[in-house]
Amino acid sequence: MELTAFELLSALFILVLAAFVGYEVVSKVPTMLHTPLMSGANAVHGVIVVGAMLVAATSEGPVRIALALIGVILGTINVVGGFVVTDRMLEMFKKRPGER
Amino acid sequence: MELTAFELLSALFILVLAAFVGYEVVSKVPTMLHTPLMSGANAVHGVIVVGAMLVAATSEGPVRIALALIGVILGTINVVGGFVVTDRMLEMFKKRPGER
Amino acid sequence: MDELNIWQIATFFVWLVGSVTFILALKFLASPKTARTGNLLGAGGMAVVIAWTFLTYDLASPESEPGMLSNWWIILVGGVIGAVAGTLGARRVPMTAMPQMVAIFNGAGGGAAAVVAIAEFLEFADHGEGLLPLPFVIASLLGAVIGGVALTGSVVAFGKLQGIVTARPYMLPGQQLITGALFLTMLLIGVYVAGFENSIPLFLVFCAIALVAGVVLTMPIGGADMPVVVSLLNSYTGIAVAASGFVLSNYALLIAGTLVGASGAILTQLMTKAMNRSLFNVLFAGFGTAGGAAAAGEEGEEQLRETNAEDVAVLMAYGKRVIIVPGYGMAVAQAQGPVRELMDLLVAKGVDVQFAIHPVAGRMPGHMNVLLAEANVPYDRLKEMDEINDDFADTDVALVIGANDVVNPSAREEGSPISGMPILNVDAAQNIVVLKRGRGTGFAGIPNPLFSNEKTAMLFGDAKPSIEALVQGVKQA
Amino acid sequence: MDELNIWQIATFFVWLVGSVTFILALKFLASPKTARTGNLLGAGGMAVVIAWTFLTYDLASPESEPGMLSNWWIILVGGVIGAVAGTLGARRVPMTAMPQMVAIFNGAGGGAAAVVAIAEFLEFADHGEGLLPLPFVIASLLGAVIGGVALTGSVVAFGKLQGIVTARPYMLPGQQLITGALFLTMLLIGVYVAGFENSIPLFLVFCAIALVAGVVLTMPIGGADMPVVVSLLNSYTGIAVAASGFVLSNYALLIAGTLVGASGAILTQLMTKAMNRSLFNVLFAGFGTAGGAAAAGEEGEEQLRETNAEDVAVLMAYGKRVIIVPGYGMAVAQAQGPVRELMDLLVAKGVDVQFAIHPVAGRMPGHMNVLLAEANVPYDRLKEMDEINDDFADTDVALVIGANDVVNPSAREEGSPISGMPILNVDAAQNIVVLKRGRGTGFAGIPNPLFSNEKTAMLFGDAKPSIEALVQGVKQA
Ligand SMILES: NC(=O)c1ccc[n+]([C@@H]2O[C@H](COP(=O)([O-])OP(=O)(O)OC[C@H]3O[C@@H](n4cnc5c(N)ncnc54)[C@H](OP(=O)(O)O)[C@@H]3O)[C@@H](O)[C@H]2O)c1
Ligand SMILES: NC(=O)c1ccc[n+]([C@@H]2O[C@H](COP(=O)([O-])OP(=O)(O)OC[C@H]3O[C@@H](n4cnc5c(N)ncnc54)[C@H](OP(=O)(O)O)[C@@H]3O)[C@@H](O)[C@H]2O)c1
Repeated sequence: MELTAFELLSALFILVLAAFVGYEVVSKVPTMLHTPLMSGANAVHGVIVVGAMLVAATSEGPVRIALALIGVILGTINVVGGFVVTDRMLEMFKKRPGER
Repeated sequence: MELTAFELLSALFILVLAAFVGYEVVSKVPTMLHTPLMSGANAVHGVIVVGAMLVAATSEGPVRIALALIGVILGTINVVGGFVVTDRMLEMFKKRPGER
Repeated sequence: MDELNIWQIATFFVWLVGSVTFILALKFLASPKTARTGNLLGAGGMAVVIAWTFLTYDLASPESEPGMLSNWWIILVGGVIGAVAGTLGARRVPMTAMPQMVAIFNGAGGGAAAVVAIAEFLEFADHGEGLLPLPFVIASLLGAVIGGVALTGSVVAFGKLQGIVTARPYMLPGQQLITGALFLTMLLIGVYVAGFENSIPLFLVFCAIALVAGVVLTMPIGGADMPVVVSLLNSYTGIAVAASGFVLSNYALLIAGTLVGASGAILTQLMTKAMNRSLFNVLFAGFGTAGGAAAAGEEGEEQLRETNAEDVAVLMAYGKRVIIVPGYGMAVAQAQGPVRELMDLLVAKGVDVQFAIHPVAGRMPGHMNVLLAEANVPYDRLKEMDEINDDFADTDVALVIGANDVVNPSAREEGSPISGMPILNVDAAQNIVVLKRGRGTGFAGIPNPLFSNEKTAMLFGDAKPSIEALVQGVKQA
Repeated sequence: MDELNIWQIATFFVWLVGSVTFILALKFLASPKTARTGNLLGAGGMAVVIAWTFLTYDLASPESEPGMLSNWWIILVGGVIGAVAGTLGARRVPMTAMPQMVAIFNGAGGGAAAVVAIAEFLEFADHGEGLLPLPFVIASLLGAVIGGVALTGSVVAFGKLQGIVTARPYMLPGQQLITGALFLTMLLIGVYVAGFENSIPLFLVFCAIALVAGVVLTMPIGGADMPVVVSLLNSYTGIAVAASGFVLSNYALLIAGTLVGASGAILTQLMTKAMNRSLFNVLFAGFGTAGGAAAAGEEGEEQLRETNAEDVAVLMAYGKRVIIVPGYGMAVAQAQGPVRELMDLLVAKGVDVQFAIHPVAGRMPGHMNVLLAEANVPYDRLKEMDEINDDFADTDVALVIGANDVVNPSAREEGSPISGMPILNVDAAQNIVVLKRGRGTGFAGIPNPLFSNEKTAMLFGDAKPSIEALVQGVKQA
């Protein structure tokens, strides 16, 4: 538990800049692709599984182990399911007049 | 002169994100406004005057004082001139059919 | 923070690579050409971040402890279960059920974020001498509440979309009072936990309330508004993940979470804008009764002109230009395959066939594009509203397949719930044929004067058999 | 880094505010409606950051030393001198000289960045026991070289644009060899200074070479390509400022510098793309002989049809639609005022007058827009190329005022230096009138078949008196 002021402030800068990037990038996506976008973004936040892994790594009591296991399962579902389902959607967009 | 690895790495993240923001933001600007954009961006990097001020603050020998003075003068020219000239250009764009 | 060792420094670079791939993944989604590559890139970056964490945390984690290696099994077991469940779900789900699948995955992410927040809080509140640092507690509380709301909210959204939970807006008696009380309680507990005592039981009560709040907030929203809600909850999960990134000082989580938080927010905004409504209206107005036969009756009085498949087939086969307007009904009937066939036949006969895609046709953005792409309709035949609206005037037949609100001319007048929503100018066509099952209204639950237009003929019945009959008819014409 | 005191924490927030205003400033420049507000916002943010630094560095600077307060005078004196010089320059410069003014301001910024890098290096190399940390030295070297190149490069660009230095591409004998040798030397010195000995004299030699390199790189580029070069040097200064941000651990510098570095790079790209050339071509091809009478002759043989102001005035006054195509010549002649007058008169007579603005007309992007806006031409009359290109066909008179390359039909054929550049379809108009002084070519230095088109009539002479004659003519018509 060592969060220095400098760490927090750096994180704040990163947060603000990342928010700008997210806003700018997404506002260029056409309506047609909004559903895959939603689903792709959904997959990206599956990175929380890394957080669950870090919890697992330091777990000792049964409560924490149970929590870690649930976290890892849920996180993995999010990340794997998210990317696979997005890919399925996008696969359809790739077909071109000539290719079918 | 204390640059810890963490400081450098945080700065690297900020740099990468800021580069994305710059890229995304500017690619939306229409040709018509490219010259004011160039000039506005030019004014923004005038923030280097802050760096020159920090140099001035810790200057002792005549060499460093001379450098600091030059830095502050050049930086201020950049920042003041940059914003004023951009404003002059943009002033013209603001006029509307009805307003003249 | 002490000096970092070489593994920790390498970890930062892995995070950076991951973050950049996530940004590029979203960026590449701006064009159908690059979208798939982008998604694979994001998945690749994610795999690298996960693998690196798995392989190096005994070397790199600032919190590494001796006992840790014994816990690999948690990650392996959990990972395998999660991966199998995720893949099966994602592979099996039919295209029409995409929104609920996304809702479930989002709920899983929200749940994981809440669990991480809880586990971290328990860990440090346990050891605690004195109060934990304020930023840490605030981030933990935020992660828990937002993740919790995202979890149960997504489950309710899934239920509504899947038809398990009632799709109609369900208000508790005293809804606003209850919502207010829940949030006030959470606020008070939060302030106490953060500022006065890092109490574990109170923190758990706080989490439980968050779970309840997710349900209470989502139930009053109509089933058909769920895609907007899913997008909003997606944004919430992103914020919860960013909060975990703060707690764990993990920049990959921080950036990915913030990206999704911001992009989900703007996406939600874009979606409500395309429906010409405000987010407030979606969340609190109890609009969106999921349409359907239930709301019928009102226009039952009017005399509608009925037609049959043969006549329509002839009309189209000998026309010069046909515009097909698909809507939610096509999705429900799963009629996209036969529609493709119909198009092919007409094109073979020299008819110019186009599809007019309204931005909010169906129940999720791009719904029609996805379905028609699934059926191999070449996407240069799909025209967006602005592109095609002027072409209706010299069109022989406008074939409306299970669309209703998006072609409702009352949107052009004042005083209708959909007033101001841009619509497809179907009524400019020479002939209008509408395929629907009966007199059911659309999602907005209002009558549609288009159906009683003198140029309009109705072809009643489920869209799939109707289209199949048209296919036969065109073949014989 | 030790724990931060309250002033230092506040400083981070001030930087954050500054950074956000800089981002918004660039963002708001995307629309003429918000652009000015954006610029003022950026200036406001800058003022806050500067004022805060000035007022608190004795409290907040991690490098604060007792003797510091005595140095306030440096900042005050330097600030006043700089502010007066900057304001005078910015206020006095005529609109046509904008590119060189921007070049000068950019050079000042680059110089400041180089000076900061040098001062920091001197400071720490002085105290040094052992080698300085590698990232610090690398950032200092980068700041010095990029800042130095930006400084002298900008000065040369200014000279060329202002006509002090020859505008034509000036190649040294053995240009490539010299450039290569300069950069190789810098690389070697850099490696030695960073990896073996933090030698101050060698660092200074390094800086001196950077200054020379800026000149050597810019001289071979034609005067008319200078706007692209200024944009590129602008990007360089941004990078140099970002390097200083690294050295000083100052996030405001880091973000502002990176923003400008990235946006300058993409802007340069956009500019070269609009000219249908590559950046490489601009920098190394010795193209861009600044046009003008010098390159004439080639088309001198052809017979051009001359006309006079009275005839043209009548043609326009009794036409239904006139499209005015302004180019670099209008800027040179400062004819925008009379052009406005001409427009007003024609509009009063019921003629539909539009301006066709090619994206690279003139010598800087938006050049024509700025000039015409200065003359109060309402900007709904200014049409971009794509918008107006189809309208030439039913236009009575296309009035080409000092434009050449942007209306040159040889761009549509293979094998011309401007092949592939999109052009204005002036040759589709019923009548074409071209105002220029003589038989000079445009910037690309190639003949223009439009002038010998049978529909074309030439009105020779400086654009300003020519337009004034047209104004008189229309008044009498
Ligand atoms: N796209 C989005 O992102 C999104 C998200 C949320 C909400 N919405 C809203 O959803 C609506 C979409 O408009 P829309 O025109 O596509 O659909 P709609 O207005 O909901 O109308 C669908 C029509 O299809 C008919 N239908 C249902 N099942 C059918 C079947 N099996 N065969 C044939 N017809 C069938 C229904 O009439 P019968 O019952 O008589 O057959 C109904 O009138 C808009 O109001 C929009 O605001 C869109
Ligand atoms: N806009 C940008 O960002 C930018 C930047 C760099 C380069 N460029 C290049 O610049 C060119 C711009 O094309 P353009 O058509 O605007 O100009 P141009 O091709 O340079 O032609 C200008 C014409 O104006 C005439 N002229 C000069 N002074 C005049 C005066 N006082 N009165 C009347 N006529 C005068 C010249 O002919 P006479 O000598 O016979 O009078 C010349 O033919 C393009 O090739 C573009 O690629 C543009």
